[in-house]
Amino acid sequence: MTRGATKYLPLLPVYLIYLVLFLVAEGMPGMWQLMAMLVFYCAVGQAFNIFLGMTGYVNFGYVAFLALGTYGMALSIYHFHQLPLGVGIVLLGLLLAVVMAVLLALMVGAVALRLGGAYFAIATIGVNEGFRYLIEGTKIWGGSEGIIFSKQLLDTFGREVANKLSTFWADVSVLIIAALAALITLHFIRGKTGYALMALREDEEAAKVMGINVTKYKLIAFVTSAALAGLIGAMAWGLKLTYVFPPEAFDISYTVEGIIIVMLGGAGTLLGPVVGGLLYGLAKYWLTVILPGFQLLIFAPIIIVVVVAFPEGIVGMLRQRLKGTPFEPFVL
Amino acid sequence: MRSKISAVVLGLLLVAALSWSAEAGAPAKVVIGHPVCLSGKFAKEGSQASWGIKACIKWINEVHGGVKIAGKRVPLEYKFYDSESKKEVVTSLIERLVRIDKVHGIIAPYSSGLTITGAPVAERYRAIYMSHGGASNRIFQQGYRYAVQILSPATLYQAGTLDMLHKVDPGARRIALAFEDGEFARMVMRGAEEHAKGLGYKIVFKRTYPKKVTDLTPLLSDLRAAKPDIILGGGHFQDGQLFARQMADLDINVKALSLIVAVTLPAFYDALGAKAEGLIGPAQWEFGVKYNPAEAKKLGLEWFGPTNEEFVKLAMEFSGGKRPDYHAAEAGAAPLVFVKAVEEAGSLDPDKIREAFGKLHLMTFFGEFKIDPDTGLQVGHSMVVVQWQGGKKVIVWPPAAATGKLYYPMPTFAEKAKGKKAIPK
Amino acid sequence: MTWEQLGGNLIQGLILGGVYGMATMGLSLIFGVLRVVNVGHGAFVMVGAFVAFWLFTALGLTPIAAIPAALVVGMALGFLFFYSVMRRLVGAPELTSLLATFAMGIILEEVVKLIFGTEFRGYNWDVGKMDLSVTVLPLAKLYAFIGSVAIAALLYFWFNRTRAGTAVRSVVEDSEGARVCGVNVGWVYALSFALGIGLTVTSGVLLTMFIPVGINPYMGGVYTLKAFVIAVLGGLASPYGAFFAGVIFGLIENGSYSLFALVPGLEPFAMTRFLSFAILLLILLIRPTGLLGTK
Amino acid sequence: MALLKLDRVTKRFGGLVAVNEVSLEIEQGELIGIVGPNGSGKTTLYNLISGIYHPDEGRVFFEGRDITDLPPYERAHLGIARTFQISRPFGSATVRENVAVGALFGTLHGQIGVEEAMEVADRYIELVGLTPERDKPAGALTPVEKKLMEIARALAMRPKLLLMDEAMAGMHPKDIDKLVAFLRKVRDEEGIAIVAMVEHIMRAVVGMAERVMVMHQGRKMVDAPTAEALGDQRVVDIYLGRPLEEV
Repeated sequence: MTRGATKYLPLLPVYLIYLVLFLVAEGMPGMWQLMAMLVFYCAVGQAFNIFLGMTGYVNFGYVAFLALGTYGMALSIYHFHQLPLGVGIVLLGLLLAVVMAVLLALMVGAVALRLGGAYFAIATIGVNEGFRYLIEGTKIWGGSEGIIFSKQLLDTFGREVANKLSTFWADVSVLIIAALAALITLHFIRGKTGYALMALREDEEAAKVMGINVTKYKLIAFVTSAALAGLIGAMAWGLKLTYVFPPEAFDISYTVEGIIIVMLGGAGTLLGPVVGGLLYGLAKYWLTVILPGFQLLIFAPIIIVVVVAFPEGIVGMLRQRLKGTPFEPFVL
Repeated sequence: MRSKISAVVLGLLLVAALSWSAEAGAPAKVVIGHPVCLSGKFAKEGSQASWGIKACIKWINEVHGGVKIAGKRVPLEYKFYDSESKKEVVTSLIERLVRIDKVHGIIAPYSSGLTITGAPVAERYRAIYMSHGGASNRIFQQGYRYAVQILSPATLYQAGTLDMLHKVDPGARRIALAFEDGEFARMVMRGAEEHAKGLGYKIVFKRTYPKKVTDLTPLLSDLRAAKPDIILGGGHFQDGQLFARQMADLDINVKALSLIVAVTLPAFYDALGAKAEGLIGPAQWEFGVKYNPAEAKKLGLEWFGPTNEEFVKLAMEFSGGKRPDYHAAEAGAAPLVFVKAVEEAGSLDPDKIREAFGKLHLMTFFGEFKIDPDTGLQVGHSMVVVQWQGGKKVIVWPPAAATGKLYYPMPTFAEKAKGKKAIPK
Repeated sequence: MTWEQLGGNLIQGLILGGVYGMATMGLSLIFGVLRVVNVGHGAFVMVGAFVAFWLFTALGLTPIAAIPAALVVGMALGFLFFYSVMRRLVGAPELTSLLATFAMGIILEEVVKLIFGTEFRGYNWDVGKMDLSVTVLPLAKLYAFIGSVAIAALLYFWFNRTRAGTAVRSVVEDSEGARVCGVNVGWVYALSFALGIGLTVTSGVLLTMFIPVGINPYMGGVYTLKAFVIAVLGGLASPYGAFFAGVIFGLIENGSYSLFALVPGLEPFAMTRFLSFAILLLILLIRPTGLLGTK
Repeated sequence: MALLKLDRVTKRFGGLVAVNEVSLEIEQGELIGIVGPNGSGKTTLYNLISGIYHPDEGRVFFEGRDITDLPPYERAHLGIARTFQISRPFGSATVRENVAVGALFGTLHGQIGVEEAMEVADRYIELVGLTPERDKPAGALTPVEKKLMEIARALAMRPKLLLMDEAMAGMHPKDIDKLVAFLRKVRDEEGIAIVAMVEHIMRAVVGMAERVMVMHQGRKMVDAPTAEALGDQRVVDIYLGRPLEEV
């Protein structure tokens, strides 16, 4: 096998998981939405991992990027549905989602990425909350009432297609975004960016004197992560749910879920967020059925145990175990 | 040998006969699915809803004798999962209910947001989708074909209050609106503003406050300066409690104070005590409301379902003795009207059921039911207005449902602190 | 807007700000000593609110009696969490400590939910009112303010006049230096964490004296966010900075309401929230260690 | 033209002057020792050269170019590398990855890819004798191995100037001799100027440095060929009157 091909081996288990999820969802009646939920968590974990996992910085306002993506899709369909764009309106929504997420990331990055860890975490919470209150206070984008665009979607595409877009293509798109995120993650880890991010995560000052433009690489990771989040928001929250309300879109608990997924699976690894997303989503789904109301009480101590005893996460531990075995090249 | 063959033939015939009857005849049962919020932020409303639904399903099966379809009576079943009040979970559960459990109709989860969340999935699988806690009018402006609203839409929340106050004291003209900044309360405020203007009221103050607010002092100071006669406001429970409490702290006195949601809950009086005396609030339903078969007859409407007393008794069998509130009632009405629509349609085909829904006009313990045939928006049901009088909630409007008279104007907070009760003479 | 309204709002803001400031001192103390941001801060405020609520409704004790009780409960919780979890996380990356403190908050919320349920509760401690002509001030609010100032003053005394306080101060300034000078840094960590939590729980009592309704297991989130803004305003690592920043924050929150109300088309209340986060970002942009920070 | 030139640089912290009007010139390929007690301003001086601090007064030149306002990473690209007093490996990464970071982002940055960087890394790992430890996480190395790894990492940057901060502290004298010989060899082969900063270990200074600068209370006190500098009475006085060799 050539060196080039070996490089892509770690993608195999990730894509295998996604393929199995897709096949189960397609083949078993009633499983589609559950799979969509799992893929959503995997995708969020992957997007988040690119910044949080690889740099070690905690972006507590991460959900703001998902929210902006949702608004991108909502604004596109709500305002431009009369343009003769056809499916192009969805593409326009995606474009808007990415552009808005990236712009916010650049603005926040310019201010906040110069700050140390704790200050950065607080600043990003501030961005998330501040943005939400800006929307509500100035009444832009529907203010606190948000945007509902089911009607515009129905008017543009007709009932059949609109339903298919919301309940099938939106989920498939999240799957594709997740696959894309995996590819980008691999490219980062194996490339120069990955070395820079590893160095700055371990010791930022040492990284600087080693010639690494830490601000640049942090910004690369931050913007990439934000753009992916924007795409996920546009599809998983926008096109799928066909509405956006600010308090839900900026709900900080999704940020925390993202952090938990990354930590559980293994920060900075390729496979980690996928495994973390799967486990978290499944646990949540089954606890909902078995012990409704006790999910959080069960999750919280698990979080503490994971961060205290297994900070490298499941995949991190797995990598140690598999060292020297034939499986090693597949797990990253 | 021959007996064997005949046995096989007989068996085949039997199978064919059974499968034929299953396809063309009545189904073995009718199932309603519900992604109910048993935990998370709507746990309280969701539990109430499940009690109300279970109570009415029991009534259907035991008193009504099941669902009458294709000349037979088949039992009605309730299939539910906890949606945790989370949007991700709602979509997967609705799909599961339709595809795996093969339910014939779905009751939406509580709240406008979650109701909209599930709507596209219900639409995709052509499932009747009954909103018992999604008051927002906007849900029914989206063109959903299978969505049906059971409760009064948000824009009508304060209509009854305004009609009542207009009748009692036409001289009080200055109205202040102070609502929570959110999709539901804003919709209520919009409806109230329009209705008030129609009655000739003067809006002297109109502001909102954010969700989860902890101190309303600055807003209330400005409100006091606007010198209103009547205040309409609120959003949910926590802010309503804060609203009334800080009105008392700042000693702001008006002739009438109506807060949506909060006032109707027993915990409101528990937390505020005498400060709650004389406050009014709109409710979708209230324990003791006078809707009954006689009232229906007077209006020329068909009565269907248990009476109020029967409903409360049944619901308390499932609630472990807790009193059902209006969340239980509005949800309980859903299976009743669903069964009625199925029986009228004589079929479980969703399009036929939906058509029958459009023609339905009847009264249940929850009040009138009539939807706009095109959008599914509720147009028949009206809200009741309640007032705290001597620690008891009394229904004061509309006259058809009222159990007592309005105390007006509301005593001042200073009077209440000295023990004055808002009991009409 | 009239000057009376603005004046009334500012008086209310000053009083509230004092309580806010006291409610942030614990957060700043913990950050100053352990360099850990307590993301579960609000949950501890909530515990204090329930202490006040329970003592009042079940035992008929006034909230003033709940203050020492809350301090004891808080310090006990602080030691418990320190020796079970936080001890292992001193000096760990932010990610770990943020997640751990967040999880601690969830545990508290869920346990309180099991005991008290999710209903919003309130109590009625009516001790009269003062009419200041521009506004009306219930005496309970005034007592809450006086209590906050008194606790802040006691803390100042403890820091500057006692051995233990001096040790804590030396660790805030330079933990390595303190270690060299013979300070038992491990004990200082434990004590500061417990004291920080104790102060936070106590502030929950004072907050319910100010606003005696809306007591619920999930009420703390709002206070966590406010405390972050106030703490950064005050320099994050300085408890007194936090106290004065709280007062300033209260004045800004209430004062700016009257000003935003003058602008048509804006929702003044949401804008006051926006303003507080905008201030947070601005301070971080120009002076990351806070306006009142000494370091 | 001097490789590095400090022109009366000053750095203050609050009221304290950590580095006070220090001027210094270093030529290409020089071996210099900087000596001074704890707190004499040596580390601050390094931070000023590598760009972690910006001087309050004075300018820094590298190959004739004013680099005072350049951030650390750009100085690294020009050819300034350093090690730290307390080793700062990227602990979770392997030795090989650590050293590869140096190759990727040093003077070769933008010219080589990850695979070439690995080859460069292997070469320097072998030079410092860490090949058996190559795939171990750097955090798991012994203190001495960490120092060697840091030197390899710095050399992999292919610098023109290498600043070593207490690189030989805690080493066995035999190892110090080996390291000194190694550094001399590197200097001869690659023409790097090496500055070694030490507090106590005079053996290294005497063995390696051709020139010694002595710092005291933030000022440059002596700057002379090694033997002459170490014999200077003022230098002897700083060290409480003891002959420097014994300290």
